[in-house]
Amino acid sequence: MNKYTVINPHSKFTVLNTHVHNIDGVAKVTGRAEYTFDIKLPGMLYGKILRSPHPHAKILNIDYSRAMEIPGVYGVVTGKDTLGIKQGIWRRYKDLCDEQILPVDKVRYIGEPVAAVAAITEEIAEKALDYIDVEYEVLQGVYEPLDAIKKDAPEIHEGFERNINVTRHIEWGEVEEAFDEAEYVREDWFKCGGQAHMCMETRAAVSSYTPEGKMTIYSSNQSAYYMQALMAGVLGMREGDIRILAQYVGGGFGGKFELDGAIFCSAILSMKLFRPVKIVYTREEDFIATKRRTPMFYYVRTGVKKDGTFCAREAKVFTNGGAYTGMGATALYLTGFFHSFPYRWKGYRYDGYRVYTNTLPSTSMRGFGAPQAMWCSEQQIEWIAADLGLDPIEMRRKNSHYEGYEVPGQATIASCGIDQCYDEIKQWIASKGTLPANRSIGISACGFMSGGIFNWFDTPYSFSSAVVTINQDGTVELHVGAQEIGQGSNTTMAIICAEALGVKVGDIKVHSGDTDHCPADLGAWGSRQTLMTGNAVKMAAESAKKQLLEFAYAQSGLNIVYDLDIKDGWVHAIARPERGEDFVKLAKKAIRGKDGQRIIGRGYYTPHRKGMISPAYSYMLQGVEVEVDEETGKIKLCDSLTAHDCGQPINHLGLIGQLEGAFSMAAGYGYLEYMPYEDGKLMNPNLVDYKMIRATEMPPANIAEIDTYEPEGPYGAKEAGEGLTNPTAAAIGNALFHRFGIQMKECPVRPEMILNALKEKKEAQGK
Amino acid sequence: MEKRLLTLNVNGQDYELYINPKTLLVEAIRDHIGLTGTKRGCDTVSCGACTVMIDGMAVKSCSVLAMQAEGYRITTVEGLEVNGKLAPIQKAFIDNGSYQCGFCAPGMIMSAQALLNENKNPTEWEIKEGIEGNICRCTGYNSIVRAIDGAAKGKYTEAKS
Amino acid sequence: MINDFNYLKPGTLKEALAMYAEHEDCKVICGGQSLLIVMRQGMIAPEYLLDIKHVRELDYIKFDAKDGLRIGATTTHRAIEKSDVIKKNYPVMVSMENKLASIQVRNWGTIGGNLAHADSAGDPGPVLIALKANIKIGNATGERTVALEDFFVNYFETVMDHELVLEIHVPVPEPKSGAAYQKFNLLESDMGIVAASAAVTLDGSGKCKDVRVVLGNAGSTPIRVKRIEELLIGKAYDENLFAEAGSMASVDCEPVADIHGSEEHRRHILGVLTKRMLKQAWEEAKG
Amino acid sequence: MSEPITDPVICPVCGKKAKTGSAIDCARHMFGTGDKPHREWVNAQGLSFIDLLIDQATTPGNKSYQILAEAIEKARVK
Repeated sequence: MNKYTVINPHSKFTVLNTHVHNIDGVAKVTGRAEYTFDIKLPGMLYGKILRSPHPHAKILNIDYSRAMEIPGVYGVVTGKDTLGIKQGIWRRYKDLCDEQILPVDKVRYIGEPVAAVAAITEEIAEKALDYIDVEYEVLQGVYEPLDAIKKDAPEIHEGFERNINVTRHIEWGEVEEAFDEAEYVREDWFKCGGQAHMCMETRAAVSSYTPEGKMTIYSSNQSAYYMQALMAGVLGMREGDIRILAQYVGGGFGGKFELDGAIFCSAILSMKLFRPVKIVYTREEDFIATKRRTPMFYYVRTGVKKDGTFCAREAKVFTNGGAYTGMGATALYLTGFFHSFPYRWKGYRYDGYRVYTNTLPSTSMRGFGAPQAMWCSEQQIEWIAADLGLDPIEMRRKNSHYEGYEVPGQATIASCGIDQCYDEIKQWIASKGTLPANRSIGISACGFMSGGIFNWFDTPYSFSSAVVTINQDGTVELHVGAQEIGQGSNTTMAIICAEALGVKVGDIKVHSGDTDHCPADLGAWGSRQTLMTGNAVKMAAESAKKQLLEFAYAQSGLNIVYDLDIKDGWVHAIARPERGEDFVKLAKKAIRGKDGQRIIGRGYYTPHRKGMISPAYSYMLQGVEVEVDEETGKIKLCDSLTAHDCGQPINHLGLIGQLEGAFSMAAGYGYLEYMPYEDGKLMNPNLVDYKMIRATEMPPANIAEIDTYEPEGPYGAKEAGEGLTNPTAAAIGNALFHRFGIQMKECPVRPEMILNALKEKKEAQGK
Repeated sequence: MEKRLLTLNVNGQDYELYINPKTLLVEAIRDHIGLTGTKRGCDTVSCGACTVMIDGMAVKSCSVLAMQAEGYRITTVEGLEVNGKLAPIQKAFIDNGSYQCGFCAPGMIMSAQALLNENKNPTEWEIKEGIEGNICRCTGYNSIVRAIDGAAKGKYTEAKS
Repeated sequence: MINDFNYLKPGTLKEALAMYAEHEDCKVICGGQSLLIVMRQGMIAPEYLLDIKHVRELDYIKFDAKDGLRIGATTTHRAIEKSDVIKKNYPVMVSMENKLASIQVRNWGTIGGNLAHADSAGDPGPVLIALKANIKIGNATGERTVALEDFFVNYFETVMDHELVLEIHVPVPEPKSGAAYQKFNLLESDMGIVAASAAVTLDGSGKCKDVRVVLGNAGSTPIRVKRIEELLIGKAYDENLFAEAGSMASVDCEPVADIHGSEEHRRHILGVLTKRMLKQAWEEAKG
Repeated sequence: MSEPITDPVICPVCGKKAKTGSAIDCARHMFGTGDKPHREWVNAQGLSFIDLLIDQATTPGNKSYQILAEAIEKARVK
């Protein structure tokens, strides 16, 4: 079925670097895991949201008196029940805090919340929506960025001239000089589609506000701390008076760390009614009102020498920001940076423009701007290699990053396994021999970050923190703010803690997803937790271990030149492993020695002096074998290999799952997941018309894992799982080019586009 | 509309319910009986998160009226485990990392179990067809296929002593 | 939300027909795999819902070498797919059923419900019409049998006048017959963006004695392309003729554009599928 | 490579020193910041901030930055 190979494996670990079952496995396979979707509190009401049918309109009046007459309806809220605060996740930049979740006077996309009802059943709440009368003044809408920047386009947000929301500029080297050195320059325009996060658990929240002024919120999210801080802002409360709970979260993928209508409206309703209120989005609401991957227009100009040496690149990008900023500002930055990856450019210039339109806001989604960047970059590179008659793999290799390379002014690459990735993919392609006439292989390279170092959220807390507590019986409590959303965060942290402490994974109980009891952490986004929370956990565990070892020293009478260590629950002198003591016995004694206090270690991590973007970068190269029906344009994925460098793998089982999963989402972006809009209306907001990879469409996702050591990561680990969303669309595009000679400029690639391209090619050949 | 009394047999237990006849089976199971292991992920019979077994066959419980399920044996994910011992398919899912966020897992496991009920030696393609009605956004399905394959081959069945 | 309705659960066919006769604003549910979706969307809100899922008299598959195949309306897709007698005599029905939808839907959904729903993208319609199937419908006052070809009237509309689907009858294929069906879709068992079915019967000399091509989701009902019959009957195997037939199919259809494909694209694909299905059916007929 | 800069350009609006101290870096800073005071300063030089921005994005090359850099230099001389 699938092949998983590890190249240059290390073997010095006890727990880490093995196959570990996820610690939440029993809960999840038996139905015990309780998601926000499953929460039921005493006295709970059910909320439903009335949404704007207009892409752009002024709200003149909302009259909900008729709704209030319906038996079972408890209350209705509108923008007037809120503080009217414009919020956003870029809290340092007030201009970019532009979204009222319940707008007071204007709606900017179809599906935007306008009012919310709470009733004793979901059905009554839904019925009540029909009895809320909203008077709108419909305004002209604009839906595409290139239209929205026109002089006569309607103004979506006051003060944003030509609807330009954010701009981003990245540049290094003397770009024009570098272009002058180039012997071949190619220009292309590309268009990249949006994509729905499509978490299996739709957005859901249960908020409970009590008369003493405290709020408890169960919420399906990727960062409990962000939710706490953002909710405090919009509710005018202190963070400490809000508790966010998120033990089990049914997927995130970049879509669940901003405020959404479910959490906000349930909280506002609960504050008004002093009853718990639950709101669960329908699948349609999830499609039309929860943000999406950012659609982009890319212009790329690339200059190379005839021998394939890369000289300069320039990219101008317009992104369809939709109605609000959200995390879109970060996606705008990251797409520009990763468009340069994984190559060395003497001169590089990127200008990104995020444009407001009257469509669903766009934001971060797994890959965070990089899948779009690679769709354009990796295809154009393939075409350049063909234009110059060069081997596309060797051309990529000679221009690639290497360990120690400095991306001018941006980042220093401390670990990089891309060179071996080329070898693995080359071998794989060779092993395939001659392919049938309807099949082709495409490749694509990329890199990705291991957490962002930027702090637009303006938090005074460390980016990650952890607390390790050793109980008298040797069991260990690990408190982290890292959010488990299915990626295996809790398991990863337990493994790092167990490795550092010298105990078993089963000895560790992980506490996460509860702001009352866990330290603040920025949460699960931008591939940050393994490196950042991992470092905090390692530090906390090492601190706890040191306290134990100090005690062990004191009682052992050993010469101080001896080093002590703990492995497998055995505390011993490294030089004389037979001399030691059981971890549990030692813990009990040590606690007595501390006047009965449990052993507590603290750890934290905030990146410093690590450039502009991220503390570490993963690298990968992917090959995808594609079958094309040239008469219908239908494509099928047959096989794939990803050669991948994520530093030191923590848990191979988790890593395999992340890479296979990323492949399926990335492949969907390449050829299935299409979000067409007409006059601001999404045309396929359901799982019948929005197509995703299913088991029958999924090819083998083989992996060659190249072990490297990342000095900044815990035990040498760095990003895995998000970066692999980046290459696949481009690899599919390159497969279409490689054998069939067609250049696809727009993704997702649909059969009709393939047929048209084949037809155009035929016509061109005929001339 | 007249409320109706019906008896549903879920996981071997008879439950007497008094319900609006429009109640879907998934609503009866989750909201009336309180077995929340079974999930819902769409309104279009597309995602399979609500899959249960009706007389051993996989059926999407959002596509059936509770009234229609009277007289059948309904099995939900909670019904696979016996006295704290997981069924082989559940062990297989844990061993292969065949879930991530876990939200699709109960429905996926019911599809897998139903497939194994009727096909003791499924091919890889038959396994894929067997779970095609279930969307998993996290895993990319291959680890699920491996789990079902392993379970079919008896890898997770305890030897009888 | 589904609107409230009164639920009727007959135990026998006779009861079902009587209950149906009694209530005018009454919708019939069997597997409900499509009906409950449209009811949830509020598109259908009947006062009464008549549940015939459990009318066992209509759950049967019978085959007689002279009379052919008779399938009761409440027979599930899965039962058809697994039926040995159908596999042996009408293999195209098995392959069609196998990709009709997910296994869960096939387990509960029924052939009668599928045909009564009259979704133009439904799979059984084109195949059964190509196989010259008839459908028996009826109510408390009587029964009648119509050719399935004449059963569909428009999008989601049939000739039934407050009647139930009772039975599908498929004649015994003549010797040297073959049939094929394929839909064009992006996911393995997804609904067809368009589809084509072909049935071919050859004479002793290997020439085409009879042929039918029926297109799915190519208009408001399954479309039988009669020009292709005129083109092929009496002719010998010729791939150029299949291509010509494909061109006819792309002309003689009325597909509607949506996000999954333009009208032009759909016409093109219908042509390709027609060509391929004719070839496949012919080769099967050759044996 | 450009000459080492002895007299670094500082932003005429917020006083921020550009990364390399060149006028073109200052221009990048002004576009990148793009808030009201910066926009107004550019417009006061007889240019249109937004038109320069859109030109920069829709035409290859670096013309808008150069135009703004010249304006910054000119304002410095004054």
